[in-house]
Amino acid sequence: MAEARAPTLDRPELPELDQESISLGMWIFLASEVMFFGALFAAYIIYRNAYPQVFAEASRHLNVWIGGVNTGLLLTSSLTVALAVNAAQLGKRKLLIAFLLLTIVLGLIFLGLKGLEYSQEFEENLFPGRNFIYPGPEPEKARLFFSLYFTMTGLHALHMLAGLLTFSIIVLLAWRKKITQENYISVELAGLFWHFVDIVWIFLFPLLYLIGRT
Amino acid sequence: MVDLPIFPIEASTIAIHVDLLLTGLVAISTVFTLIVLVLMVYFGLKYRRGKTADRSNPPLTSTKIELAWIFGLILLSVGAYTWATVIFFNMNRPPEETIDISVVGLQWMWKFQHADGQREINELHVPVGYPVRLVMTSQDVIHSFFVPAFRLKNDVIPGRYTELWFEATKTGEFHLFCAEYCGTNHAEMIGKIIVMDPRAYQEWLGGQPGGVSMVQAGEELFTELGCSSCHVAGAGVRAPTLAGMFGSEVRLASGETVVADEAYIRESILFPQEKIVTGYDPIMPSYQGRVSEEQIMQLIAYIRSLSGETGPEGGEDENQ
Amino acid sequence: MSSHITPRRTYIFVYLALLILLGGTIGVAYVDLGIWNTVAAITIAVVKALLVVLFFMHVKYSSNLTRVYVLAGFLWLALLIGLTLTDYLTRTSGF
Amino acid sequence: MSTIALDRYRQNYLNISYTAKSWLLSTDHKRIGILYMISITLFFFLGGIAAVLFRLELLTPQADLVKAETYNKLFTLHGVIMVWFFLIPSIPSVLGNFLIPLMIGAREVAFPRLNLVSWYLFMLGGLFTFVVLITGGVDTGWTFYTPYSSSFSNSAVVATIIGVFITGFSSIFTGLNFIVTIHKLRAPGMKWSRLPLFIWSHYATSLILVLATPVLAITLGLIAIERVFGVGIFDPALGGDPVLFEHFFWFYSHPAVYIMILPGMGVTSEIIAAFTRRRIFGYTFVAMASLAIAIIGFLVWGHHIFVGGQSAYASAVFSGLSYMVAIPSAVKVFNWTATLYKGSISFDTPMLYALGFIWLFTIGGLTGLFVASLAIDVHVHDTYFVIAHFHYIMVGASVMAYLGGIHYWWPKLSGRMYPEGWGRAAALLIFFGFNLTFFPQFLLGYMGMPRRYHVYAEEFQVLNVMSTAGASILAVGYLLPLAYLLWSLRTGSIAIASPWGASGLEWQTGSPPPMENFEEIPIVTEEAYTYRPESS
Ligand code: HEA
Ligand code: HEA
Ligand code: HEC
Ligand code: CUA
Ligand SMILES: [Cu+2]
Repeated sequence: MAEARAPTLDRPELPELDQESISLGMWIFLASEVMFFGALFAAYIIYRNAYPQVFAEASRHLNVWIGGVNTGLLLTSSLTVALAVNAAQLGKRKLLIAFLLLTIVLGLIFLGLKGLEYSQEFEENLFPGRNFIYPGPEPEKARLFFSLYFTMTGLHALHMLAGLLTFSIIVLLAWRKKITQENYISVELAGLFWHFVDIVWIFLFPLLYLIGRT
Repeated sequence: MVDLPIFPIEASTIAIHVDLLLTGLVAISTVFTLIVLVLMVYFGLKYRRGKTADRSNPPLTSTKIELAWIFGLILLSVGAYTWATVIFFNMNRPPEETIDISVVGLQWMWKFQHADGQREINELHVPVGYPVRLVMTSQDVIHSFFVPAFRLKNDVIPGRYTELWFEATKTGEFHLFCAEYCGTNHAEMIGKIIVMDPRAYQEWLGGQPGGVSMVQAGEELFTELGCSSCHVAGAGVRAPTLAGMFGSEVRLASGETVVADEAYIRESILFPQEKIVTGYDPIMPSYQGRVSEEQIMQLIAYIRSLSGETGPEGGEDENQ
Repeated sequence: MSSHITPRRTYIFVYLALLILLGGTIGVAYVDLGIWNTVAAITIAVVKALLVVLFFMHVKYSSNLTRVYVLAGFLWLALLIGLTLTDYLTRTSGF
Repeated sequence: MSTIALDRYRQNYLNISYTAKSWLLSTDHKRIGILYMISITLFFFLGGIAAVLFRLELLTPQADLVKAETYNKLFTLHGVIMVWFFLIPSIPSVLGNFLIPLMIGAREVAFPRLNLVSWYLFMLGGLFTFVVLITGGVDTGWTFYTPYSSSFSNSAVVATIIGVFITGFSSIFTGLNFIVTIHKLRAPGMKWSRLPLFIWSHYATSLILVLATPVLAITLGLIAIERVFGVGIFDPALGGDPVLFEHFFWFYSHPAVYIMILPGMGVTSEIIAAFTRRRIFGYTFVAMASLAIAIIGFLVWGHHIFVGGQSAYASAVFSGLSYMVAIPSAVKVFNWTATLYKGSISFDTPMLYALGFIWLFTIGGLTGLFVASLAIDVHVHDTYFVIAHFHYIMVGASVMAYLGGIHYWWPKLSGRMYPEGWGRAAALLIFFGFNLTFFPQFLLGYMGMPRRYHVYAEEFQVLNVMSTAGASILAVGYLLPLAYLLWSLRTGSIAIASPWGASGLEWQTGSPPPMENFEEIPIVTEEAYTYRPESS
């Protein structure tokens, strides 16, 4: 047993978790994420219910074009991620890399457009910071709308950044042939995360951009 | 001279109910704590390791027993819950006729204004035996108006009105505490409620430099701020008449109806676009930043008086 | 590692459905339906989310345990919103 | 088995390597448990010192020891540290980490590396908060109520929030890890109906960790965003509602109180079973009660804002639900008591703590019902009555359970026995000091002394002096175990594999366990707690 005192503490035969169990861990994390965004959605519902008119009016100041195109981009990226996972399952390395790169590009365009949109809004002084100027009625409450808008989309964008970073790492790994048909769990997990981010946007888009358009 | 008062004085109509409820809960709790204690000691002695005792066939589980105590407790809980909740709703429902006093909390003092305009800081004079209603708001952070002798408290929240009503049953001076943490001198945001007999109270009111009553002050503001330029019959602008509005149901452009209470009027003044009266244009300007919380309370008092609401003066008429 | 492999065709179909729903949600937003605008927007969003969860995220083929946790997240969100609303919808004064 | 255990040179998780690296980079759940134990002990004494300081201030009605600002920072430090950096991670992260794999017959938790990440996040958040609290300090109270925290306080609110935020993720990862471990890594034959109750209560706790913590993170995050960018979501000046913050805060913080008690209940179940030589009476009901508490516990948060401007109807709903959550708790209390019947009871230190737990939890819980009763809460909200209520549960019950657990599993953790006589003496001293500290606070509260007051009315002094006296005894009481447990590491007698003769897989491997926990994964054929009291 003396040799067992080796400085590495690797224990023998640690159980390999099957893929389902590892995904379960991810799902539990996503349940947690639902609650993380959830509080913001709850705040949104309560304030919109209290000030429906103001929210509708404020929503009209957002750029529905960019919002719509971005939704399309994000949905497409969800497809490419799904296809990437599919490629990984089939062991098609090149295809995997291609789909991931496509996803990253789509994500970057999304963020670029989002940045453009933010800069427009900053110029119109719609950012609810110290220079907030709102042309419509009830600037104070409209400000609440914009606070929610910027927090929710900002948090969403941060999540996208995290996803993109993960995908970049996975591309590198795949490049180095570290991802195989037997071991593609990282792709699967990153994919789950990305789809979750997509789902958040699926709700954000109509709630933020599409009220009061009639 | 250590004297250890351990029970607070009861000085409001509600206090006796709260204390009775407390007694009830203490009784229930004592029973349960004692049952647990006695059983622990008894079993502990009887079945102490090394002692011979009948340990044969120890019961492992019994759905019957479990369900029995679950349902027993549900019944007990429903009883206690109902008792407490009924008292609570009585605490919340003020009688029709009250003496209204407006309260503004700020770091770190209490400001009061009586219907006739008398102002006080950190001291509040009220008559014994009359229901008093406080309409409270805060100018900065959340505070809480707490009078232990009355067994009452309610938070005082910026941007909103909260209420508290009580009927004192004893004359004397009672503690007023701020119970919600509000910053450095939270512990010094304290004061006194001085309960007087009605005659002394009237004298006290008379002796105060009251000057302008809430309603009068409100009326002056109403002209000063230009409300009257719209809300007066014959004004060039079409705006709803405010006479008879208070307490009525107002139909809004959105189709909803709301009851015109203090909060509604406050909102109409600060955020006029939010609830538009049906049939009118949303042209009323916001007065946010132009009126203080105290002034809003005066405006409300005035608008109430237009509805012939006994409101602010009501309590007083009674005293005479 | 063995797990269900969804045919690529399914992904494409789901994607097309998502795009159609996106068109739908934008379109319906410009028609005045009163309160139903909100209902429609939420319903469409829920359907889209379901499609993503079931197909892209493979929940259609997952174990019941995973499904329980998928549901738990949304159920708990509903608790948060629902019970908070018991306050806001019954306030008699203020807010 | 005992032959292995007696061999003190046998390779085990402690002696396998002594380098700092082998501890700081260990992904072994047992070592991580020990890391947590050391860290939370430090935090506990830190929070305790703050308590001693403000208790001394409260000896007299005037401000003499500290200024108002300092006092406010002290109780904030005390609350923040005790809640997030001591009690929430106490039993789950120390004993849970150490024991869950051992109890279910696994070699590790599901995600060992994530487990280590959790500890680093915890320490990062902890040190961050510690530095902030020591250098600048925060004066918002642990509840961070807005608008005070967002617009008025000029203390280091944002930095503290960042610390708590980071630690929140440590909680989430720990919970996630436990859930997957319990689902996926049970030894063959370890059916759900055979799990020790400790596992059940940790499963319930993990659910809360995972589903409630994110709400705290985002809510505090919003306060930070408001302070930094001026983007306010709760600001009343913008038509926002500060009460919404309270809703969100308590949506987390009420379930969080069950994070603090459920693991203690699990420990108590284990100890009661071991020292009565009895299967816990009504096993299924006790197990299900844990889940019921976790779930119903999510539905009662509004009882913290009965006088906070919440609608009276909502208050009535929350009050009713609060009564409901008491029922599974009562089921536990009754079943523990019933387990004593026909047991073979010995009063070793862990058992003293467990019995103390039951009794103090009963008092704390019942006074929880007082404050859940609307009419009473109007009067006692934000008074010392509430302080007494929760210290009865958190200090009286949870800390007792933690200490009981540490004593009970000390032989397993350290391979040594603690001195029994000292153990019993300390347990009694703590029990006595505790009651002297906190019972007078119920009276103070009902008399109307508000909390967070450094100066108070004359008539409250006597009770305050009693409370401070109790706190001093308590301080000595807590120092004792620290001293003799450390001492026992060198001098304690060597522990055998199962010194209490208790059932449970953790007792079937060496003390301390080998690196891989079990030489061979056990196969479970019996239910938990198979004892025969007649035969002992
Ligand atoms: C571990 C921590 C813990 C636990 C387990 C509990 C458990 C409970 N708490 Fe407590 N509570 C706190 C920690 C805790 N609390 C803290 C920290 C605060 C203050 C926060 C702050 O403001 O800073 C607080 C505040 C608090 C309040 C708000 C008070 C106020 O601010 O005005 C309320 C109100 O309802 C409440 C209720 C309850 C109830 C009903 C339970 C129940 O779960 C208790 C159930 C247990 C029993 C009832 C005992 C066993 C039962 C029997 C022996 C049978 C008899 C039973 C019946 C008759 C039904 N708690
Ligand atoms: C896990 C949670 C936990 C624990 C263990 C404790 C432990 C203690 N608490 Fe705690 N307390 C809280 C959680 C906890 N508290 C919370 C959440 C609040 C609310 C904060 C807020 O309002 O924001 C609170 C508030 C609070 C108050 C109210 C302050 C106020 O509102 O003004 C008081 C007053 O007596 C108090 C006392 C004590 C005491 C005496 C102990 C004792 O048990 C501590 C004993 C420990 C020691 C004493 C340390 C060990 C000994 C030494 C280090 C030796 C050195 C000692 C000497 C120099 C004598 N606490
Ligand atoms: C420019 C004209 C104008 C001025 C000045 C004005 N108002 Fe108004 N007010 C209106 C109009 C128009 C409405 C109805 C539409 C609406 O609800 O906004 C109204 C509605 C109201 C209502 C709600 C009435 C109801 O029947 O429900 C109240 C209360 C009120 N105003 C109070 C005031 C007070 C107090 C002031 C001064 C501090 C004031 N108004 C100044 C035009 C004005
Ligand atoms: Cu005002 Cu505390
Ligand atoms: Cu609670």
